[in-house]
Amino acid sequence: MIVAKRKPLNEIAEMLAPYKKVTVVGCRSCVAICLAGGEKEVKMLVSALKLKAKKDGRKQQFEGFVVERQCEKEWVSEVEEKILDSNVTLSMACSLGAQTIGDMYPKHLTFPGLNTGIFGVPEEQGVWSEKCVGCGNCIIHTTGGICPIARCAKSMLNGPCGGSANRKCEVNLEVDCAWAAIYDRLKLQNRLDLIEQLTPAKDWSTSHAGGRRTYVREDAKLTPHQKKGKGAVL
Amino acid sequence: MAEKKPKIVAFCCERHGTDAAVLSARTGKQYDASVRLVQVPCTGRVDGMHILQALEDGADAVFVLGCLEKNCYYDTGSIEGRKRVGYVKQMLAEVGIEKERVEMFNAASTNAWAFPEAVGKMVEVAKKLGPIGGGERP
Amino acid sequence: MKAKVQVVLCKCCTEMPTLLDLEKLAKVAADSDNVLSVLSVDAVCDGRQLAQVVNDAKDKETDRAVVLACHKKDISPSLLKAYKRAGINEFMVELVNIREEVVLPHLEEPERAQAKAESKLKAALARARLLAPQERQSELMRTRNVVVIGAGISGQAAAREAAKSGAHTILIEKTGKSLKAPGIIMPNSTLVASEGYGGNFKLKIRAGEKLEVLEAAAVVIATGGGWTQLKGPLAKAVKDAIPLYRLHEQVKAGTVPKDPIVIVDTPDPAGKTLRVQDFAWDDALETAMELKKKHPESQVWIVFQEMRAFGLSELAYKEAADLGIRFVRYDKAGPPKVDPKNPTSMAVKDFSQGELINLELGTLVFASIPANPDNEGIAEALRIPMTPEGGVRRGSIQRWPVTTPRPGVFVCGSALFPKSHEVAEREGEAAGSMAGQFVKPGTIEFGGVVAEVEQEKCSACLTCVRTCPYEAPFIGKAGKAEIRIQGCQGCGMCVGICPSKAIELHHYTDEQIMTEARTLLGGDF
Amino acid sequence: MKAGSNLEKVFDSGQFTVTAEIGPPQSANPEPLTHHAKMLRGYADAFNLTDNQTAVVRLSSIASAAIIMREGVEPVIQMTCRDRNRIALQSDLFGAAALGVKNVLCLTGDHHVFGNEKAAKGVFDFDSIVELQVFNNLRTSGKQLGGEQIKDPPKMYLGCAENPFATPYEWRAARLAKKAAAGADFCQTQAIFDMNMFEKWMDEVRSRGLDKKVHILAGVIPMKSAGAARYMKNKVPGMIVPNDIVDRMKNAKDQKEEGIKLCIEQIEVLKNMKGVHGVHIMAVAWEEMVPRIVKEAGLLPRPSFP
Repeated sequence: MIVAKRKPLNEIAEMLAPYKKVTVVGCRSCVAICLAGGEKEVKMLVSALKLKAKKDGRKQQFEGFVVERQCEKEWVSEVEEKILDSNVTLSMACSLGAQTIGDMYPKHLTFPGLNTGIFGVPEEQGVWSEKCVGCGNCIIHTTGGICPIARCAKSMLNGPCGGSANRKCEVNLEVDCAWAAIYDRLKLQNRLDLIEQLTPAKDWSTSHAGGRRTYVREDAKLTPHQKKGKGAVL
Repeated sequence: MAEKKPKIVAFCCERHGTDAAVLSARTGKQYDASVRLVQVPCTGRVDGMHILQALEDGADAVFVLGCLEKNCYYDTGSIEGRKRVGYVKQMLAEVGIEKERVEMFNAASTNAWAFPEAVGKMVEVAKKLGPIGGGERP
Repeated sequence: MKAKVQVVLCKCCTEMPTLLDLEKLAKVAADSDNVLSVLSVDAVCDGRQLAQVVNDAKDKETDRAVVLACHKKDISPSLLKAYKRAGINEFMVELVNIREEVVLPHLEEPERAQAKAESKLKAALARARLLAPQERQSELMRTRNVVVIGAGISGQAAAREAAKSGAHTILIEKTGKSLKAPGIIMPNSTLVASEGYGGNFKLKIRAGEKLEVLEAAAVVIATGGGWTQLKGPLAKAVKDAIPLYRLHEQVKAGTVPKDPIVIVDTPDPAGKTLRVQDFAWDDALETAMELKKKHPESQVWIVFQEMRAFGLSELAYKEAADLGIRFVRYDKAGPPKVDPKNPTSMAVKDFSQGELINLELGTLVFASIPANPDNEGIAEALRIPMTPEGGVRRGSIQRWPVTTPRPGVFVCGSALFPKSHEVAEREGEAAGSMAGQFVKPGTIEFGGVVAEVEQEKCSACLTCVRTCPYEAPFIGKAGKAEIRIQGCQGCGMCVGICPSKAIELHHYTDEQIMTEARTLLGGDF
Repeated sequence: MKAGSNLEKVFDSGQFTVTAEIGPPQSANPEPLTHHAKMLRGYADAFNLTDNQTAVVRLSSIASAAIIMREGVEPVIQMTCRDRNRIALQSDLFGAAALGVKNVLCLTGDHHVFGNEKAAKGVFDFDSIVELQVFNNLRTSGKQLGGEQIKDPPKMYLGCAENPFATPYEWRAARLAKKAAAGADFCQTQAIFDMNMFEKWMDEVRSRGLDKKVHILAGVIPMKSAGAARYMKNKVPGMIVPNDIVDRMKNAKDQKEEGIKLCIEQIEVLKNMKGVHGVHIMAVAWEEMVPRIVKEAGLLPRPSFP
């Protein structure tokens, strides 16, 4: 899932300080699960912002809502009135949600309440770790199911660097060395020959390096004939 | 040994598709008996899974017959049908199976020629390509 | 519970006994699992024999039937009714069109036909074992209102005709003009949103400053064309060009338009969206002739790419020519052009003669009617599709030309594409009549072949919501997709596209479809 | 001859090779480089110019190479993948070759979190093994990575680094094998303090026949103090300093002198180790000790080729 975390409250309060009426919109999707922008977080944030405004002597109104998935227009439009009725919307979704609102209402201000970080998995309750960087060309079948692009600080393709000590990463001694993990996994699978093979330079054109990406499933796209109302091609 | 008879599955929508097939019979058209007509309410009901499963179950070719796109009884159903077929064709191509084994046709209920023509084309494809994997028919 | 199947073989199809071995077929049926009774009848559509069939079903206490006969559409109404009387649900009867799928098309291959018939029977049995009874439901319409949007020629005609079936008509008119039509007229009003489904719509209407909610059983869209919008290079070059209806008004009022009068099909002759039907040629011919008759000295030209007049109106071509109206046909390679610096003259290449003609422009008239820009808002409010030209798109011709893809919503006149007065009026009557018939029973029937969501599997991805042409799927309170079965037409598009396979179509489940195909593939023919 | 560098010639002659390091300054002043080049000339066969070592911004290694070459000293430029993508790496290789540089050491690079620009965006388009493959392909077939055929490709003697003391230990020799296959001509190891462990690694290297494919330069560091020993033991990832060495430094009367002595002893051991073709002396910020170490280790005079 997409993992995000709330911006520091001071930063949010400062961002919102000039505006009277603030609509906070959360999301029930990834950010709810990673405890950043679900209904509870939205409610707590609204309370905290109200307290902060009170303490600072600012007259501000805050109201919180949550939509199913903020990255989809249909869900956002459920709270359209609330968004447009405010001076600014604070999105408590990942940046995709915030940008969806922004794109839908370009005149309206939409600010991010979260810092969107990683494609990660919950390792344990309350701990999320990055396991994918969306390079667009998955190779983990050759690396024991462990992604070295995401899990190695240097995205090494040919084994661990010389800084791996005690099977930990030199950059963060709390984090396992991705290549030590790959080595162990391949050893377990009796496929160590895989890391003895030379991996050539990676083609990064499928990643963000190749420019902004759009994935299209032609068979799923609605043809102009299938669209209704305003969505119909004129 | 008798000549191998091809096996063709035709998913026909209940509206123009089936009506066109019925009309062809009523106007005395004859076509290869190999075709197995399976009625679906609309070609939009056809799932790529149905087509692939039919191929797995021994069909040499599968076609889907729906309404004309601009005159579909369910408005956009035959467009959906076409897209499903397109995706299956793409998948077949990716696994190296001739994508012409799967085809979408459209007809109006008054097109008596449409169903026999589709059957003819697919029988030709099936005869040319034989069973998938070249194996004996079960 | 174990299925108890009755198999009925209809001998009616004359070729059947000679081509097929009925006894063998009956034996195949009798030897199959779950079959309690096999019956051969001369003609299942014959009342007495049908009675015999259902009595047999009662006697043998079967709960479903496989009937090998002819096309469903020919026999099903009486057959299903009879079975219903015997307590067998209509969805528990599996009809096999042995006549048109096996006998007639394979007359020359009796052996294969026999094998295919047996296979068809087995497949029908396999499917029959998987059938489940489905209940049809009905709902009272809360009102018999037919709301007509637009009170022009077609709208008034629609209201008149709908009223004849006892519908309460309400005309929503954008302008404040006074009108005569049966029922209520709401001036200065527009439709802004809708919810519900055919039979029970709730329409949100802005009437002047107020927002009102109106109940409606059916809606007729009669928005007409976009009378004031003239876009294209010719309209840009000739600032005082007028639309056809304005010319018509002038002629009626006795005003003499400035000579020479040039009627050209469209202000955008080289444009991409030119369609023959986009021009009210009947009206153009009629107006030109009226003008010429009143003022024989005036010079009238009609410049066109393609012209089509309805029915007997075609006689007007000759009459017009006899009156001295001159026709110039062009094609896209030589469209009429006006130099904006000299807007009093138009150059056009005559398609039939090949020569370049320069026409002096006294009055330039456009025969085309642009699409009404209001259509967009109406289409959005009613969630219906539009044509690329900006008209309302109609439903399948099989559902009649004045329907939209949304049941209970009808459309007529230039809202579809430009029409002449007369055609618009006839269409208005047709749409009004259909709307009237639609509301007449006072109930909506639905159910049977409808989709149903298995909510545990639904991930609320909205794919079904976006794909359904009928607005039947929606996200319910539980945050999962649900099907509004009053709107469900049973096409199964949502079922075929659901990425989680969370939707099933009753009577056409994946299992039913695939079992039938698999059984048929198992046959050797 | 692959590049015809002095280093290559010394290796090829079969003599015990000596290389050392010159750290470029954290400034635009070329003086320290000139000073060290003059001081060290004749005491080693080639000198490594580090590439923003530990991600601390320094005078560029290629520019440093050009500067020390004026003093008649042969450079080995280090090129890390941390700061340059494939375009810049290939371009810089052309540039270095054009300036007359003939040895390049391919490294992935220390992560920038260790340096003085912690907010940087790391590149890591390549890792060192990919870099070796690309550079090797350039010199042998003249083909750029993107496929373009180059007219005058850079002829470089390619080096790599390997750390026998990083985990997983059991795979470290295999990694050297990959580097050899990728085109490495020589390999500088991480500084060695745990001789037993190094010997174990060398066993594996020899059994794979890698010492026949790659010239191995054993890395040594003269330590200034017991504090330095402790620091390397505890803080530098992938470095192993056995307790007895820390104790020996701690108990010494003159810690600096003890450090030099220890280093010389280590070189003596390494000189006699099968498969080790030379030493690489990393006298970080203590370059002036290099002549003494080389001399006392009996490695003078350095060979010269006409």
